[in-house]
Amino acid sequence: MTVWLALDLLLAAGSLALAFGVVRARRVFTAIALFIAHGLLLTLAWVRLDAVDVALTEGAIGAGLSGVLLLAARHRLARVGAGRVAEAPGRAVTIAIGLGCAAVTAALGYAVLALPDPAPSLAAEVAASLAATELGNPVTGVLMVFRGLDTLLEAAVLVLAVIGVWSLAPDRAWRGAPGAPWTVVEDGPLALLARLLPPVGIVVAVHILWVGADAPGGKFQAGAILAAMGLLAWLAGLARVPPTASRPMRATVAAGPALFIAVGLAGLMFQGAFLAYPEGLVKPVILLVEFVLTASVAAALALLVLGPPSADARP
Amino acid sequence: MPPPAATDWGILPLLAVMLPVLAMVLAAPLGARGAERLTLSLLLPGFVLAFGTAVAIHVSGAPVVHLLGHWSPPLGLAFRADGLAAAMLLTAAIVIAATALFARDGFGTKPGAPETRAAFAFWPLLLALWGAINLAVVANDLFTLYVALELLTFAAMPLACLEGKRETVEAALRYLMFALLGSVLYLLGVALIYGTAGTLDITLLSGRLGLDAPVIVAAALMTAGLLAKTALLPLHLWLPPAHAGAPAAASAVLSALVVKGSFVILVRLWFGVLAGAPAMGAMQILAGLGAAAILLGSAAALAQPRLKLLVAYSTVAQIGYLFLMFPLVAGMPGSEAAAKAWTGGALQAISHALAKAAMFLAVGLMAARLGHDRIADLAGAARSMPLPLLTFALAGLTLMGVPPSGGFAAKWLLLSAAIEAGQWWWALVVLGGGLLTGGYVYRVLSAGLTAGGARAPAPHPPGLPEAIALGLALLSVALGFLPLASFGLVQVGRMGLAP
Amino acid sequence: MSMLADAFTLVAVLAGIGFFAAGTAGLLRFPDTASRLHALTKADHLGLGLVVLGLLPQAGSLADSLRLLAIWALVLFAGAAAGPMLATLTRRTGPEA
Amino acid sequence: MSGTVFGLLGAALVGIGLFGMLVRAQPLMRIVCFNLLGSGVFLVFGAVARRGAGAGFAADPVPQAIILTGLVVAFAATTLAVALVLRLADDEDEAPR
Repeated sequence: MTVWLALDLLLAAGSLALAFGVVRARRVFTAIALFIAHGLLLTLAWVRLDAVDVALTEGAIGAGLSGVLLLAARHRLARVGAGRVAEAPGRAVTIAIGLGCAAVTAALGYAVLALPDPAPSLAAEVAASLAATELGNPVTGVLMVFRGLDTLLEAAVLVLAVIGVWSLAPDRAWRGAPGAPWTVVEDGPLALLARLLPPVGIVVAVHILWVGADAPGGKFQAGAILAAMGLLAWLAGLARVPPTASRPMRATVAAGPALFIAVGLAGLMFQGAFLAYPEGLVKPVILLVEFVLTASVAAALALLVLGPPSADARP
Repeated sequence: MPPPAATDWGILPLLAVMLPVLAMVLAAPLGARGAERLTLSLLLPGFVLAFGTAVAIHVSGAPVVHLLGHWSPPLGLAFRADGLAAAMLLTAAIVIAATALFARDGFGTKPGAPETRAAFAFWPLLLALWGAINLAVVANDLFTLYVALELLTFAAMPLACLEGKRETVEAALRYLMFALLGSVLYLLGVALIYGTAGTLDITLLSGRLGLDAPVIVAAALMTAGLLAKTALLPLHLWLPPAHAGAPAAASAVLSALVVKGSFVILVRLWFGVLAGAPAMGAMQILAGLGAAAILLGSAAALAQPRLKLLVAYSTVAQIGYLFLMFPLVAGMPGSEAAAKAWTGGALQAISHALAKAAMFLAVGLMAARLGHDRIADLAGAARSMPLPLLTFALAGLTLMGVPPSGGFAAKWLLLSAAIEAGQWWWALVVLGGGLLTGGYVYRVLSAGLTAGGARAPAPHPPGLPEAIALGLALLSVALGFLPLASFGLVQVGRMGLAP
Repeated sequence: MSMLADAFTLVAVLAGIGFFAAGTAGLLRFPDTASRLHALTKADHLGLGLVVLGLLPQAGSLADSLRLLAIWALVLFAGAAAGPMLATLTRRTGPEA
Repeated sequence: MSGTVFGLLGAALVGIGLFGMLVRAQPLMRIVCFNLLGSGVFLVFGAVARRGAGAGFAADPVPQAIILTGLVVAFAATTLAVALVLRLADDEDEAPR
């Protein structure tokens, strides 16, 4: 038992040290590098919290895609100049803010320690109702059945975010393809990796999606892996992104949430409640929705990392 | 309280949320022109759904509830539309419809014309905003409300900088930072509440939480986060540049609806989730901040050289009125004064939404005709643009609280509730705020009514946009003609009341 | 038999950790990017290889063993691609980029 | 025990991230710190989930599902913020010419 406690404390200490490093880092690049390392440590922390589903997502999105996004942004800012920078607060203000934040941490820490014991939980309710969903993974059960609405709305949030990001394109670049073309590196070892890895990644993603019904995994993790594979191929110049006007691309992003809402409305019509699944067909319907959602999530995540079409084509 | 049980007609608020969301998802593949037509075709059904919800609540005298997938809370999620929710659904449907019709001029796509960036983005953003505000008033689960808040932010932020000018992008970034900080603090509170009670359903939580340490910390975090999103002074700094820099149609929905979403969630937090935990001190602080917002916001509006900024600061001030209801409702729960304050707060939210949307649309029309929005150079506006100036004046009456307008009814209810509750100082604030509001409205009118300078544009035959803005202003005034009894609707399903 | 397997695991994993420690020390202490890269990739390839090798007897099934080997292979790939890219980049832009 | 340790770590990360968001001036730094703050919030939620273990589950699956949803929403927020920052920088770049 104590070995595990020591490991937890070590993880927490490492995470704290990296977090301090992020905040104190003089260069943005250092901060981002430390932040990615922090995300990887957190992935281990999630495993220790018995949240393997979250660990997979944290690794793929929290550390992976966020890291790529931030590093690419830093790279671009370094090229065009850091941009106008707000005035950093003076010493006295900084100290005051520091004390305030320490107070927030103290209050929050106290609240965490003061949470009631035994802790309230819905684990028993989930266990009792999970059989009706024909799913083996309780987290997938919550995501797709009990709190299916949240998942549906979250998929809609991704579509909205893509629209929001595209709306930030400069008008003269609007007809172009998302992403800044100068990031593409066409030769060297990256091209090799971009040829070898995607087949493996696709197999892994399909596996993660498939086992998600009964074991940790699911559409978001699989979608993130697929998005990463797509981005890799794009970076190596092996794949092109169609222009914003492309109907198939837009339809891919929209298909998952649209199907999910359609299934919900069908439940309203035939079962009398939104998102009530047809009896006996619960699992097939859920798997179908998850399958289409994975494609939409992958497309949306990749487009979000690419950013709006850029007017900047310089090498 | 026991978990909410499904009722008849629960499908109405559900569809009021899901139809705009579905339309938003379909908007991108349909393209700008398709999205525009889809939005316009949804305006009437959306209004009917909101109206139907109100009728169902009025007839049954109880909230309308839909359980998603037949799963009942705490495991499942519920939509619960009470009187306040129905009133907000109706307001949103009206404001969205007016804005959409108004926006056809600026964001419409002619058949065969290429899709522009602004037109591509505007319609789905408007639809998302509509779905999000409806979700924010009917969802009964604290985490679903978090998703609603994020949807609201992600729709509102790009609207604020749709023109792509540098200042507006800067304002949008500042707005996004405030909003993200606000929602993350809110989510932190949600985590603590789940850890304390094991449920996030507002009805189930109501009366179950005492004043334990985690609950106090959660309440503080969530309140701070929601205040940042509602732009209550001193967290208002993001609002004026963001709302003033947006295109007129976007400003209208931002000021009229978006800030109301987080306000309604705050009401649900204090009078639903925390109904069993009286915190009069916190209520007085909220109202104190509201009072400061009324006085300082109005004074700032009085000093603005630009018309759009004046209207935006007026929003900062009018938001303050909403917060006066907190100590008055909490002071003597179940009393006549509390009921009056509740109705007053709801009515203020509605009448401000209508009046402010009208005002922003009118100001947008004036700025478009003049090519600028400097108040000092408004001379001749009364002759060249009589309808927008009249719209501004009528909306101003509601904001001032001059009888017989919707704003008068709201402010009168708050004022008399304050006196009945023995908290007369809030009544003074209401009166003082009305005077200051009169000051800035008069400033604009007097500038517009001066005989035209040489640069005043020629008179212009009013079209549909002018009529829409005027219609909203007339509605905001007409609210005051409704018999007071008809506002009983917003009392239905109020939590923390003896049944 | 299982004692022997456990002992093998212990030795191999400890040796792997040793390589990781040495690699990390090299990353921190070596003077230039090329030798740092050298230290880092050695730790990745050999250290992880030893850890995976040590864990193989503990794997419950053939599928689990294959997964462990797949992890090693993927890291090798990534290292093989990232190492030369970093080296090229440093040669082109200097160590501070 | 893990629940408490990582719950407290979450509390600390919230304070650190908040501090960075308020004190650091570069917009990109603020976004990184926002993500730090977010990871603290999710850890607190994760601690709540771990404490709710029962009925044969090692943790309460409801908050775990909520964290998954929250992670994806937070990522979408990050991409929007980054897009805004890049847009501002591009404008800056072109203004003088």
